[in-house]
Amino acid sequence: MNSGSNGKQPFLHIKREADLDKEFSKRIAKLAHGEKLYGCIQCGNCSATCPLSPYMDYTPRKVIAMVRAGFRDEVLSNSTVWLCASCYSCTVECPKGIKITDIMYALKREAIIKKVYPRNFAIPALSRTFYDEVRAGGRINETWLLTRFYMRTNIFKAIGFIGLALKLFGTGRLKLAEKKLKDRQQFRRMVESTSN
Amino acid sequence: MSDNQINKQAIPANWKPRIAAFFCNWCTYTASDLAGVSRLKYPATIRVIRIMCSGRLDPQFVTDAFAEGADAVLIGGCHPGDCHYANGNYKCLRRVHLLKKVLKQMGLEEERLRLEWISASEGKRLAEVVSEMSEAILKLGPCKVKQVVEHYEK
Amino acid sequence: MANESKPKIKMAVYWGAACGGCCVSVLDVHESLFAVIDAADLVFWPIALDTKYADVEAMEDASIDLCLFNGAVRNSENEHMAHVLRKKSKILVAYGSCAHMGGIPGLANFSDRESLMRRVYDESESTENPDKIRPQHHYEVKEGTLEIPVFYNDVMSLGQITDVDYYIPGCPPQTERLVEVFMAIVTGQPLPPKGSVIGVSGLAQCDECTRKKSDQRSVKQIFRPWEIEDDGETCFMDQGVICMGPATIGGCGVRCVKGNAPCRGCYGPMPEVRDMGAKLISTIGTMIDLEKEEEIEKVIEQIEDPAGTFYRFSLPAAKIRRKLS
Amino acid sequence: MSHHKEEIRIGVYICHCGHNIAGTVDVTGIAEYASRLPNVVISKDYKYMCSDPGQVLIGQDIAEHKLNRIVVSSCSPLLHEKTFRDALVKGGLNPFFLQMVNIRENVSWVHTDTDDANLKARDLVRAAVHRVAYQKELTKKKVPVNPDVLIVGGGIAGISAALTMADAGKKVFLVEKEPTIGGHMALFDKTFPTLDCAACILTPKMSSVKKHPNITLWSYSEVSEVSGFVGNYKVKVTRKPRYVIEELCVGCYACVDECIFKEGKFPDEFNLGMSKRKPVYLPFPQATPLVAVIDDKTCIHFKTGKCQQSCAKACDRNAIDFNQQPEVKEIEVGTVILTTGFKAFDARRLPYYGYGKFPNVFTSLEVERMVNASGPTEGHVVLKDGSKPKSVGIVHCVGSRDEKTNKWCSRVCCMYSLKLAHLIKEHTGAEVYNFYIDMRTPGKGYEEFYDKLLREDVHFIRGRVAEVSDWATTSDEEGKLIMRVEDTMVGMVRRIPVDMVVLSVGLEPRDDAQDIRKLFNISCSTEGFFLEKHPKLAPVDTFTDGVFIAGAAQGPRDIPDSVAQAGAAAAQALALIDSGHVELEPNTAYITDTLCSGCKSCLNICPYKAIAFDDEKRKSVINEALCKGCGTCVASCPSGAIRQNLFEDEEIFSEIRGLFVESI
Amino acid sequence: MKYLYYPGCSLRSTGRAYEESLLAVFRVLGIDLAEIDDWNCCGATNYMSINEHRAIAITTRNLALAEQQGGSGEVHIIAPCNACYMGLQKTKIYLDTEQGLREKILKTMEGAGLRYEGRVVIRHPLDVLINDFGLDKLKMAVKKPLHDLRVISYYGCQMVRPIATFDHEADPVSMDQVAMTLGATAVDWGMKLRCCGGSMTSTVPDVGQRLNYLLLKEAKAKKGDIMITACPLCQFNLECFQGKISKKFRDDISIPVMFFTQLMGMALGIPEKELGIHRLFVKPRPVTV
Repeated sequence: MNSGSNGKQPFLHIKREADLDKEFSKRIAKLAHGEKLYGCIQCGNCSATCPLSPYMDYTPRKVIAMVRAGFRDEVLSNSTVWLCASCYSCTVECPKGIKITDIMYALKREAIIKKVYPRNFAIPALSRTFYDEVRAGGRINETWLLTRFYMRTNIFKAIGFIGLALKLFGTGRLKLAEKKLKDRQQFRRMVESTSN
Repeated sequence: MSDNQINKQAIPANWKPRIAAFFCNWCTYTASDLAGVSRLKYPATIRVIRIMCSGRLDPQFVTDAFAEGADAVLIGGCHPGDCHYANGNYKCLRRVHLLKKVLKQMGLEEERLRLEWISASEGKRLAEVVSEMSEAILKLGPCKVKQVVEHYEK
Repeated sequence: MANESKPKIKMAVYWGAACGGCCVSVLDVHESLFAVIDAADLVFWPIALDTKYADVEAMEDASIDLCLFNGAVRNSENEHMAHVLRKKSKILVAYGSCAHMGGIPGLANFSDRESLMRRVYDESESTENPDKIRPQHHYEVKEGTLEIPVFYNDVMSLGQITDVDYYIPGCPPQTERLVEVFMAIVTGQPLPPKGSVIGVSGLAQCDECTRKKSDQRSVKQIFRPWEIEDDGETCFMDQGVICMGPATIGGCGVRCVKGNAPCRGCYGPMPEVRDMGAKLISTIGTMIDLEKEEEIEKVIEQIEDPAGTFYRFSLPAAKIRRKLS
Repeated sequence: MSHHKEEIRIGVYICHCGHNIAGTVDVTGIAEYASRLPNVVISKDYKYMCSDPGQVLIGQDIAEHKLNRIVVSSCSPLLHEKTFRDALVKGGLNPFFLQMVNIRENVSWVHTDTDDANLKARDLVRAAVHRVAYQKELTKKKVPVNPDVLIVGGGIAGISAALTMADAGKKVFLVEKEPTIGGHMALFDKTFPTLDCAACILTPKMSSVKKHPNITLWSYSEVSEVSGFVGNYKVKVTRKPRYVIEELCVGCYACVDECIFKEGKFPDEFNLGMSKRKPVYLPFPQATPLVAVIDDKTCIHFKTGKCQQSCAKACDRNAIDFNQQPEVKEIEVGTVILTTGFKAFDARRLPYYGYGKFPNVFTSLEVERMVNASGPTEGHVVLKDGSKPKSVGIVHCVGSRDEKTNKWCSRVCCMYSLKLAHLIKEHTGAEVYNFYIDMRTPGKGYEEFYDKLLREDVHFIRGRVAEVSDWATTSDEEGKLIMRVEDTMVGMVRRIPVDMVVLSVGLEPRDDAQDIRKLFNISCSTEGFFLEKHPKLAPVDTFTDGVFIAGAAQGPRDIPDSVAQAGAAAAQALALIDSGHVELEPNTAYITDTLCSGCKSCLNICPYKAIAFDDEKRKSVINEALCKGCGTCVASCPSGAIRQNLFEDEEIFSEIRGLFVESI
Repeated sequence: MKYLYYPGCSLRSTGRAYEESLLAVFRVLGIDLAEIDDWNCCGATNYMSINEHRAIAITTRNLALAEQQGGSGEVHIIAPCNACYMGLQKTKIYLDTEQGLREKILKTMEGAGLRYEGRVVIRHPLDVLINDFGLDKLKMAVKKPLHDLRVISYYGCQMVRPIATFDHEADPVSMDQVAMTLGATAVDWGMKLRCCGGSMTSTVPDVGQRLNYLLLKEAKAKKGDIMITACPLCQFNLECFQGKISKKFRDDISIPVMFFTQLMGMALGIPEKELGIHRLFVKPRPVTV
C-alpha cells in the first residue's frame, strides 16, 4: 500500500489505481450470491435504513462503492462490516435488489481468510468462538460460549457481566451442561468435509 | 447408466448441437430480433425457420427436422391469450402435447422437443431458453434419428 | 378379354413378412380368376405352386412381366427374394400395406431383435426352453450345414430395399383394384409414372364415407370405439373416436366404416403427406377443443398408444422409422 | 412436390452491414461457399446491401445473369424485406422470389464464437437457397382503406390526434372511458417548465373537440369488440348509461343543486377523493361534454327505488332518464390510434413512506389538485388540519427505479417535483426539500428550470429516503414527520423533520392496458406499456397494421412529447388513408379441390371463420378476404389439401432439408 | 396437521421461557409438535461470517433430519427463534435456487448418511397460529381477555427479513393481530422492525445498549404497558440490560418484555409457572396483577 510515497502523510489519502484490487469486486460478487452489486446507484437508502450506520467508519453505500472500486484493504481491515448485525433492512429496501447483508458476510469471511480483520475488535472473536463451539458440539451452550469469548478477548470485561450471569443462573436461563448431539465425531467430520 | 456412457463416448469431439427452431413471426421471431438488437449472447445452436403463427407448425416439420439431422427442435409462439391470430398457439400446444407423447414412445428424449411461449419483448427469455436447451442437448449428445433413417440395422 | 393370339404375360406373386391375407386377396378375384388365367401364366406363387427359389434364380432377367410382392422385408430371405424378383421382373409391384409401408409387421420397429427373441424364446407364457436355445443362422448337422434366414433388427418396406415400380396399398388391397391394374397391363394401356401409388381414388376416405360430419367439430374427450353407442350415421371423429379416414387415401370403398368400425389407415396417406402419423397428430391435436394445459393433457392421456395408432401401418415408412434405443 | 418448369437461377448476396455483420461473420467466405450451392449462379458480398448501390447491384445481376431467385443475407426480414422486394421489382422480378437470411440479429449480434457463427450463417444461407427454388410468383392484394379513424382515450394525446385528423377532413370517433375528456392534464394547475396554466391551454382544445363537425365524441364509453383488418376494422363501442340524455343536457347544474343530498357525500374521483360529490354530478366545470352523470352505485333511486327524483323534476329539459341502458354502437374505421394513458403508482405499496398512515403524506397528484385554484382546497397548500406547512419534503422516484416495483425511470417526476417545489414555496413560503437519486432534466428549458429552482432557496439532497416516520428523537422532531436519508453528497445520514411529505409517484401502465392490448391485437413490453413496432424507426406503429399508439400508454412521457407523438400517429394514419388502399401480404391459405375430401376437419378451427363448406361440391372453401394467413388450417388438414402462399409445405421442407443436408 | 419442532440453542437457555410458553400454548390449542431428533445449532449469524458453506451444511443437516423423521410429502418445521427461522429459510432457498451449491451440500449430506430432498416448509409459530389455526379459533379460546393493555409488538429483524413469507416485509402486523385477538390494544409505533443489535450488547456494549435504549425509550413514549417479541435474543437484549441501560443513559426505561407466547398463555388462562413467567427479570405486572 502507498508504496513510493516514502510514507509521507500528505500522500496517504491519494489512492492510485495500481493500489486497488481490480478482482476484488468480482470475488465478492461471487461470494455474495450475485452480480447485482454492480447495479448500485449510490442512492444511500441502505445507509439511511441501517440502524448501525452511525457507528460505522464507512456507511454501507460507501462500502459498496469501495468494493466496486477495489479498495480491498480499507474495507476489510475496518470495523464497519463487523458492525453489521444482519438485520437485513438494507437488503429488503434496496431498490436494486442488492443482497447487501450477504455482501457484508462475504466481506467478513474474506477478512478472516486474509487475516486482516481488526484484531482488537470483539465481534470477529465472538464469531470465531461461536464457530468453534458449534463445530465441536453441534449445539451452543450460551454459558460456555460467553466464557470462552471473554477468555479470548478481555477477561476483565467479563467482570461487568458477572451480576447479569448470576441473575440468569438464578432464573434458570443459563446452565452449565446442555444435551449434546448423539455422534459429535460424525458431525464434525461432516462439517470438515464441506469446503467453502 | 452404461447406455449413457456409450452415448457419451460416441459424441464426436467437435460436435455441437443443432436445433431447428420454428418461431412465430409476431412474438418469438421478433424476440430473436430484440435479442440481437440488445446484443444478448447465446450459443449458435439454433437455426430459425420463420412461420407466421405457431399454429402453422405441422408435426411433420418436427419429424422431418429430426430425420434430416436436427438434434433438437424448439418451437416458439406467443403467450396463451396473446396470439396474433387469436388462438393458433393453443392449437400448436395441443399438437405438441400429442406429438411429445408419440415421440416418447419412439424413445426420443423429452428434452429434444421444447415448446416455449416467448413474447416480442422477451429477448432475454429467448437467449435463456436457447442457452438452457443447448446445454441440455450437449449433455444428451447427438440425436440418433438421422443415423437410424440412413442405416437400417440388419 | 385377352386376345387368343397374344402371348400370355408371366406373373409372379411373392409372400414376404406378411400374414398371407394379400395372397388370399388375389384369390378373391373370384370369377375374374378365369380372365387372369386366360391372360397370364403364374410362374411363381409360393402359396399355390411348388416353384423353388432356384428355379426363379435360374430365370432370365426381366422375364417376369408382373410381380406382386406382398409383405414387408423382415429377414435375409425376404431381402434376397426382393433383389432376385426385382431383377427378374419388368414390373415390380409392392402389393399391400406391408410391402407399401411396412404394415402391421412394421410395428415390430417399436421393439428390437433382442427383445423379440427374448420374448419368444425365453419369456412367453407357453415357452419352456431351459437350455436357452435360440435359432442360429448356421447349424451343423450330420447331413451338413443348415442355414436359416437372418432375422433383421428392423422391418423394412419393399421400397426401402429395392426399386419399386408401383404401390398398391391396402390390408389387404381391394381385389377389384388389382383386377383393374392387371387388365390395364394386359391390354397395354398407358401406365402411370413409375413410383405411383395405384389402385387408389386420390381423395381421402371421407369423400366416399356417407356418415354425417359436423361443421362445428369440437372434441373434448376421446373414446375407444366400444366406449360409445355408435348411431351408425355420425362421423366417428364427431363422436370423439379416432378414425384415420381423413388422412387415408381412398380406394378400399370405406370398408371398415361401412362395417361400423373406424378406418385404421391401411391405404396410407394422401400424396402431399410425407409422414402419415405426424399429420394425424396435427389433425387430431388441433381438434381437441380445450385450452387449459392440464385438460389437454388429460384428453391426450385418453389416447391409448398414440404412436401405434397413428403409425399402425406405416411405421417403417415414417420419418422416424423405429423406436430409438 | 412441385416440378420446376424453368431453370432455377439464384443470386446470393451477403451484406457486411459495415462492421455489424462482417465483424463476426466471414462474409467473403460465405459468399464463396454459397456460389457452390445448387442452382446458385452468382454469389456476392457487399458493404451495405440496403443502400441504393446494393439494390442496383441486384437489379443489374438479374438482367445480366438472368437470375430468377434472390437470396439476401443481411438483417431481419422484419426490417428490410420490403426494401429488397422492391429491388426485385425494379429488376423486373416478382417480389416473392426473394428469401432473406437474418445473419445480423440472429447471428453476428448474438454469437461470440466466430467458428460457430460462420457455421450457422452457412447453414442458414444454404437453407434459404434450398427454399427459394420452390418460391412462387405471387401478387399482393389491394384493399381500400376506410378513411374514418377511431381514437381511444381522450387525454391530451387523444385530443391532439383527434383534432389533427379532423382538421384534415377525416371523420373521427373519440372514445373516452370517463364522463369527460381531458385525462391527467385536466388535473394540473401549471405545466413545467413554462409554468403556464394547464386549463388555459387544455380546455380550448377540449371544446374544439366537442364542437368539431368531424369528431364524434363518446365519453363514458368503452371499446368492447374489434374485428377486421387494416383499413377495414369493425368496432363495437359500449356506451355506459349516464342516466342523463346527452343531447338534452346543457350542464346547468340544476339537477345537482336539487339532489336530495344537500352536501356532497361521496369521494370525488376528479379530486382524488379529497373532496365530496353528490350521486349526480359534473366532474368539473370545464368537463367536456358538459353533461351531468348519475352514479348508480350511490344514487338513492338505484339503491332503494325510493327517491322523490328531485333531480329529474329540476331539469326543465327532461334530460334525466333513469331507464337508460348500455348502448352498443357499431362503427367501421380504417385506422385506430390508441392513447389510453397511464396510471400513477400507488404509494401504499411502499409502507415505509407512510402514505395512508400519516395524514400529511400526500402523493404528487393530490398536491397538483391542492395547488389548483379549482381544487379541493381552492389553491391552498395545507395540512390535513388546515394549517400551512412550514416545511415540506418531496421524495422523488417513488415506485420508480426500483426492482421491486417499477424498474424504469418515469421521466416526468423530476420535472414535476421541481414544479411542485416551486409552487409550494410560492404558495406557503415553507422550507422545501427535494430528495432525489439523480436529477433528470433532459428537455427544452428543463435544466434551466432546475437551475432556477437551485437559486430559489429550495433544498436539494441527493439520496433515496429510507423512511418517513413519527419517531421523534429530539424535541424539534416532536409532532413532525421525520425523513431519514443519507445525504450522499456529504456522506452522512440525516434526519429531516417536516410537516408535509409529497411522494412523487411514478407512471405505470393502466390496469386495463392488457385488455386493450388484447382487443386490438398488439403487444406490450415487459413492463406493460404498449410496444412500438421499432423503437427508433417506427415509434408510433404497432405490429398490427393500421393501429397506432401515442402518449403515456407507450411509456412514461410528458405533455410536449405526448402531443408530438400524437401528431406523428395522426400523420401515419393520414398517410395510410390518403394512399387510398393497403396491400396485404399474400400469405393466405387456399384449397386444392382435387385433394379435399370434405372431411370438415378445418371448419371449426379458423378463428376468422374464413373457411366455409360448399355442400354441392362437398369441399371446403376459403374466403381469401377473411383469411389472415396464420396457416393453422394448413398444418391440420389431414389430406394436405390446404396450402399457404409464402409458406408452402415444400418451401418449408426444403428449408429444413437445406439446413441439415450437408455441413462443412 | 402435525408439525416438527426445531427449538434452537437459545430456547434451551436464555430463551427457555419461550419454549415453555410455546409448548404450553400449543398444547392448550391442540397443535401437535414433535421435536426434531438430534438437531444441531442453526449457525445463526456468526457461523455465516466464518464459513458460509459450512453454515449451510449444518443447517441442511437439520432439514434432512426433519425429512427423515417427518415421512413423505411436505414436512412442516416450526422454528420459533427468528434467527433459526431465517437461517433455515435462507438455506432452503439457496439450495433450491443455486444448483452448484445444492450439489455440493447434498454430497456432504451423503457423506454423513443423510438425504435432503427439499420437501421441508419452514414455518414461524405466528404463521401457524394465524394461517393454519386461525385467529377466530384463538379468540374463542381466550379465557382472560387482556382489556386495557397497551401492547407494543417488537418483531425484530429476521422474522420478515430478508424473506417475508407470511407477513409484510416492511410493515408486519401478525403479532399485533394476535395481541388484538387476545383483547389487548396494539400500539402502532415506528420501530417494530428496527434492529436491537443482536450480540452487540455483549461485544460492543456501547453500541448494543444504545440501540436497545432507543427502542425502549420509544416504547415508553408510546405509552406501552408491555412489549412482546418472538426472538430470544431480542427479548434478552431488551429485558436483561434494562438496569445497565437505565444507569448509563440516566433514564427510566423499564418496561416488561415478554415472549408473545407468554402473553398468549396468560390470556388463555395457563398457570404462570408453565409459561416461565418466573424467569423474567422485569415482572409483567400489568398482566399478572
